[in-house]
Amino acid sequence: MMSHTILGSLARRGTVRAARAWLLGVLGALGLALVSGWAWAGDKVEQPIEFPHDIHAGKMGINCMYCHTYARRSKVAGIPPLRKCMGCHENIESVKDKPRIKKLFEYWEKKEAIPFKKVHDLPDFVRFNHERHIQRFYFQLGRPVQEVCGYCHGNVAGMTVAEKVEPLSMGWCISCHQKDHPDAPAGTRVNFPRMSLADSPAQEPKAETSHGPNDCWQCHK
Amino acid sequence: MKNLQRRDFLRVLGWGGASASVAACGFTSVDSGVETVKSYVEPEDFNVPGVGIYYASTCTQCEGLCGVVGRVRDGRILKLEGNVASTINNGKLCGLGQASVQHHYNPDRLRAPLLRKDGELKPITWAEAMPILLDRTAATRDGRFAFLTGPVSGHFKVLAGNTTEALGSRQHLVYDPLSTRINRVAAEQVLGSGAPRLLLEQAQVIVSFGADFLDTWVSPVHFAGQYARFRRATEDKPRGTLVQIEPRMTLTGANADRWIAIRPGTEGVLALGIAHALLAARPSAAGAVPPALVTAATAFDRSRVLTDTGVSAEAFDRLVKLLQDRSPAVVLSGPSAEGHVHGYSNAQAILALNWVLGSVGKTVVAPVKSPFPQIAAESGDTAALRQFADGLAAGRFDTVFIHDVNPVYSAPAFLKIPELLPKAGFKVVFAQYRDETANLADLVLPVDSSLEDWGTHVAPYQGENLELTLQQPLMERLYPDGTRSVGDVLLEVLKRQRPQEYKGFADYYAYLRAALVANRAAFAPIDGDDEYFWTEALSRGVLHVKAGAEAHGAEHAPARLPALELDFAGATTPAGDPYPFTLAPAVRALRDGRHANLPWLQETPDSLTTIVWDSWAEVHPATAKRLGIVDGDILEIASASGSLKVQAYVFPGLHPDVIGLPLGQGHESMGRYANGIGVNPFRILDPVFDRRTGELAMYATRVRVSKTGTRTNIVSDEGWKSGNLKTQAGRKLVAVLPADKAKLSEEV
Amino acid sequence: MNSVTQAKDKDIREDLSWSQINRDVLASLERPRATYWVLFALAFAVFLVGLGCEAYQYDTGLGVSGMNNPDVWGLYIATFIFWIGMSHSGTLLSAILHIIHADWRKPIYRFAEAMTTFSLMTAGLFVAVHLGRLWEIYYALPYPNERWTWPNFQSPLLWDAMAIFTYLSSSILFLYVGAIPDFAICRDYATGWRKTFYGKLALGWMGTDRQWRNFRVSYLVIACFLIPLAVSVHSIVASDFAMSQQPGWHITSFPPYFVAGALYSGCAAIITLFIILRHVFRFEEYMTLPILDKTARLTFAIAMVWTYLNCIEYATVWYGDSEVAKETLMQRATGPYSVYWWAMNFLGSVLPFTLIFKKVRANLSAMMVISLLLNLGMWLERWMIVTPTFSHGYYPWTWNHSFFPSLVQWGIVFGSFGWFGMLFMLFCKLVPSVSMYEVKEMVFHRKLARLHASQA
Amino acid sequence: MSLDATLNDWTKLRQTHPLPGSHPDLKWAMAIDLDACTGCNACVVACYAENNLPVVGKEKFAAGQAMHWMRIERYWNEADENAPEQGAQFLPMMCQQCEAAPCETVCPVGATNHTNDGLNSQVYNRCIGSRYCSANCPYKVRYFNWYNYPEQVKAWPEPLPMQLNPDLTVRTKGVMEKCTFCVQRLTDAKNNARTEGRPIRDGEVTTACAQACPTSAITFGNLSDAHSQVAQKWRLQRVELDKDKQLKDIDGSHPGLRGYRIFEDLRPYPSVMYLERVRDTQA
Repeated sequence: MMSHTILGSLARRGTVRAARAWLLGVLGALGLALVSGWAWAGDKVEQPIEFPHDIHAGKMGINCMYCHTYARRSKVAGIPPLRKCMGCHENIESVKDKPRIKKLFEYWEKKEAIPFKKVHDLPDFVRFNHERHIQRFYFQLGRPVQEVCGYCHGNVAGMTVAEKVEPLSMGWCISCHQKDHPDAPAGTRVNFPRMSLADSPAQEPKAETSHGPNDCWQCHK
Repeated sequence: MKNLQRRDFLRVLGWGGASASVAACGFTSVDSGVETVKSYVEPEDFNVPGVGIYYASTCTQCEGLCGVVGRVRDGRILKLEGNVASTINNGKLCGLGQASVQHHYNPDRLRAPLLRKDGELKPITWAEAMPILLDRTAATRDGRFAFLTGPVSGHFKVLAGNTTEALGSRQHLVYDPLSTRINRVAAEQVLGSGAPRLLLEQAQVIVSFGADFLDTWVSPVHFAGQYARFRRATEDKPRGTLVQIEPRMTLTGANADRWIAIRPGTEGVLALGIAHALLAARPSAAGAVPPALVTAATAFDRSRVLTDTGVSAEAFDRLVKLLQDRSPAVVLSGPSAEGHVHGYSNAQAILALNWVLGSVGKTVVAPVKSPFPQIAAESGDTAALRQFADGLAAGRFDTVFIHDVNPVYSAPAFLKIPELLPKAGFKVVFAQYRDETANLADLVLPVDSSLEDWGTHVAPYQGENLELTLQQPLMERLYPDGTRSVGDVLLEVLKRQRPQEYKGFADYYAYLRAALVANRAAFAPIDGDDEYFWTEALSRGVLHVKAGAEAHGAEHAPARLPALELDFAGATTPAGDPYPFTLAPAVRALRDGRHANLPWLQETPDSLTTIVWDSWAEVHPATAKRLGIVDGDILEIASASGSLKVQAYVFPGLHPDVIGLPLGQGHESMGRYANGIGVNPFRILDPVFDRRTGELAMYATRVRVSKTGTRTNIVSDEGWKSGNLKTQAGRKLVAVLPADKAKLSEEV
Repeated sequence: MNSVTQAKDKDIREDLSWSQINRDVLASLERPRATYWVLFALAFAVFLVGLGCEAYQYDTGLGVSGMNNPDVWGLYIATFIFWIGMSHSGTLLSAILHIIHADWRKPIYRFAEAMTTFSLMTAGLFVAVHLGRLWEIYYALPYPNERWTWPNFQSPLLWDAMAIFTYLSSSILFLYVGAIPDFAICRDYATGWRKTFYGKLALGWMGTDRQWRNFRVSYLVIACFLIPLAVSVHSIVASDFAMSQQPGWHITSFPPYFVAGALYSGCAAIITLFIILRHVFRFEEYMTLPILDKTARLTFAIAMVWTYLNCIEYATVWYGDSEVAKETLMQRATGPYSVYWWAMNFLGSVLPFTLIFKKVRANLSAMMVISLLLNLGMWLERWMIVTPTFSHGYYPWTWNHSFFPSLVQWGIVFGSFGWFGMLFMLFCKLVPSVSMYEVKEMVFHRKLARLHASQA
Repeated sequence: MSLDATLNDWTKLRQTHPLPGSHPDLKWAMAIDLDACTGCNACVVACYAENNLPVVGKEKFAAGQAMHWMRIERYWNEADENAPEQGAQFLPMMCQQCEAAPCETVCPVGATNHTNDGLNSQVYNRCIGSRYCSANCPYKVRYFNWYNYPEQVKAWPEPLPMQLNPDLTVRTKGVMEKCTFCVQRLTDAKNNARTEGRPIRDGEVTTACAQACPTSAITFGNLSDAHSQVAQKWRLQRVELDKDKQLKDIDGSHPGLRGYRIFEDLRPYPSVMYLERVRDTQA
């Protein structure tokens, strides 16, 4: 009642409009902060050899892990060794005269690795483990490999050189890990901030205690 | 060839990983296309990016020669761990060993050979350097050559020896500033072996006269492991008790149940006193002891010993009682007992106690004899340096090679090495850094770090079985055109001198491989062809040498104690000495100064004083009180041969007549981490030598102490800047339990 | 003659005409004494020094402040508490005294409130300055972000931030609302850009009785809201320490102790500024000696309360069961910092007794010195809470009895005084530092009171 | 989002002691035998090598800005301070990974938290450097990056950076750091165990200090695994994680017990048990 009259008196001077503008401004800023995580814009990267994923993964339907052989064995996916490429292309006469293959052979003659540019880069304080994810989704849950890799890398089968299509921001990671999809083990759900003390088993199922990004150190180093 | 692939694996990847991680955790770019990722062209399938693989090698930081495994990731050696296959260190590794990666990655390493042109050392390429080296050595007139190295073993020893021979000289001089030769000779004489095996873990009592076996003596990591078992109690064996007797507390002394400060040089007297007391109480023991010793001992009755040694009656009686009650025991003789004009007598008297206590054959047994004397370890001595100096003085050398030692730094001033060295015609120094000696060379050849080089080693002190440890590159050369393996260079020299014998070997690696494969029968069997044998040997890092049947067991110890030559003249110092204190040089992780440029070691607080990045003079509280010295006072420590200025640290672990001074600091040219830090006690050592062996008596230098009036803040970790806190201030941080209360045998 | 004696013992002359009040006060916005510019320049220079030091520290890292492992907070947090403390007096004078109808506050509450606001701003600076990664400070804000994280709501530091921001915003509001009628006066007298400037600020104040009614009520509401807030703020600051493990910190009586200390230093500061303003703006008619006298008495009272709570703190430690806390206390009294500690006790508890002499209270220069000394004492108190505890905590190995802040740290601390002074001076030049309409009320009421008295 | 979680669990947030059985699967812990520890500093150097610790140099060391996560403390007996006949006493001190860690509750941004396997995590990239944790740590084992060691101080002149361990970051200016029980090793071990679908084996992974220690004075392992060496040691010494008074202190009936935790009366419930140094009084 009281405050109402005050507003009333001020209203004559149109201050309410100002106040409203203020409010909108603040909300807008918050909204921006919220969304900024999704401003990824993975621009196309110039590579020494424009590797056609669309042909290999798309047309040929080669299993991603045939070339990216390290992904299931190491936290680092790495780049396929040159020998891998040669293994096939030495015997594929049909394309030997293609410029990209020529380049490939040049590198091979020089016994020199191809300096590919990193497309999906994470900050150095982040510890992302390819092996973990592939082991779970591909080997344990038997999902199609392109879908599994696609969770983070998008539909590579549709690109020539890989492009970054997901934000790979912390919130984006959590957006999966927090989801309650049926096959997510309890432990891979995230709560922030973490409690100062370990949770009692009553509150969190046993599965949770030994693993899962429930502790910051799982992803931060 | 396998080897090449290995080296391919050891090639450094475009190491985005670490270079990025340097900038990490602030803002880091996550934009696409900034960093590059590479992979090997033809990797082994065990070679997975982001996964560390362990390769076995040998730690050459000290004479312990522990086996190590290095963690290699993306072609970079990251860290060293102990090699569990080695019975010397059983998978453990000391701080010094850990730090050897910093020798490898050291920013001050030489990256090109240096040649002296018109008085200046100028960088040249190896292509230029090698011909010069070969021609000059070839030009050496017969026999006018000397090769000064540090302690050597394995096939490098052979190569070095052959090189010297090939130049018609016998002067392969093995120099060790911290030599334990007196001990070896005495042990040879008294116990029948220069390096007897010490079964510390089986002993109930260890009495150590200044042998710092936990930190710096002979094979520290090995003994530390034994010490742990010695301290543990089992049903049949109680917890062992350690008594340390020395003028200045070593780390071992700091861990003793009883630490006894003794007047320097009188250790032998105390030993005989103990022998006397024991024999008096148990004449039966005299059976094993020659009448010579018995009679010698009789002269040293309790009262005389107490007055001579300054040991309290209570301490003496406790010790005697302890030795009577508990058995078996081990008695060790260390540098502080041996570094005197009568050091040899001291060592003999001390080691002889093992006979009186009946330890010989129980806790002191003969080592496994090596079937290959030619590759057996050759521990150096200081006599070698004197020989070298004499040779220089007499102008007897056209050419000298110096490798793995830094005499210009570590030689006592009175030897005048810096002045004499120029007398040699052509001075070649193999060095990793441009150190004091390299500065005086005509040709400086930068050598590989121990993590880049090949090699074989046989440790002077062996565990339960005789081991030959292999050293292999854990990483490609940091400076492929900059450094080379000494082995390769010597091989070149030999090829020039004796083409016939050596033309077969492409390089040092090929030489080693051939040598081992040829002798594979001598090692514990590995089936498979030579290729397999070699790879297997490399992956293990350790080869067990089959000992000849004749070589085993205790029967090699002499049946009874041979006669001793005891001569304690000069054991006690004359009154009214202008130099009232005895200087006790303290050996630390920096050893003879060769490790002074390792930042980790400089930054690691000294175990006892917790001082970092500096030298200091330890002064006993009573002495300090008398002279009005407080922490941080700059003192002048003067001996007859020189003086130096250093900060004082009031330290209780001393005999009041002793001034402690750590070795290893005071470099003028050893790189950014060592230069201008602290002082170099080697400089002020007196020309005192052991009567029998002619070794430099390290602990016989007499000094006088005076305040310069200036003062500095001691930089230490110890309750830093809190009025120099020395105790726990009533908190329960380290609790101590009397041994009789503890139930160690019930623990796991 | 008669009128002079009258002026001497009265808070304010009752024959002041409205127009004269306006003239005198508005004059402060136009042509202050030269001292004003001297002081302003001085403050600005000091501020620049602080700014330089901060820039250096920001670039090089906090190491340059000379802080180290045991002593991780140094002067920054101490000075932070000090400034928070300063802020309390404004609320005391304007809000509390307003509610208890002590009208002598009227001539001096405006600048006291300004002091509140600006010392809060200064305190806020220290929160930022002492951070290792100032550029990440927004991590501490609870806002929805792409990391999907929240700050840690358990941390007293977070409560701190919230309390301070609330306090700051509401005291700004209080200050502003209270000044609206005066802005209107300024607007009416001013010309040129000032007219538009004050016009905007005055929010079209016409002085209609409806406006007055709303104004009074809202002013009262904010005042009532502000008082508990002020108390809570410093209690929360106290909990930064009281809730920690450090010996000599986790003491139950810390919150009231801190509040008392705050009011104490606040009052002392008011006396200082009182004297300065009285001089530079020729406010002899408004900031009269009797008012100073009252302020001084108030200060003395609070000093006694503080002394009492101070003794309580020592007692709780002394009779408490924590040996280490006791040790720390003894360390303060006898250790390397004993000089400062005794100085703090003397300045805080003994010096105030000079205020019981009327002569002293009436002597401007004496009061100036005393008030400054009292504040020095209060600052030392904060430092004695932070540094000796760090230097002699639970863990003996890390004791550091010789910690002394580096010049950079001192530079920033002094800079903060410059920053405060600068803002304050600026404020007094732009906003009437004496509330005209309330002085008029005061004069009016006094007159009225006397009339009644004479009629009776 | 989890503000509600926070509010729901407010009581839990204010919890001041660990709940029994809070780590059914994994609880990393240590036992350090002070009778075996010789103070040789091997662990300290190993820690530098493993954890990318900067060498700060004499001047900064003197200023008390050393960065050694692990330090060996040397104490003399009050009794024989001038004639240390009992030798010295050594204490390896590193982060005690407290169960009710005083540092955790006070961090304004929640950069230090308790992990489910009982570690006291420090998230460098989240830390804003308020240093409140260090202020509140009774052991003073948290080390602050007072300078930009990698770039400005140049603590790693080329080629030293090649030695840096890529499994963890090099901390930058203004963040707090501390012993992590070599979490990068633990994470790898957990990863391998999960891939092979088995629990972590005792001795499968250990910290750099424990691995180096020449006398094996440091035992590291999983306290929740009853058969692990560390668990056995704790059990034998009758030391329990969630107690603030151990049998040893309660009654004198067990004089032989050596196990104790430092500052237990402050109730941080450390994860490091020390075993008392033993001295032969007859010697």
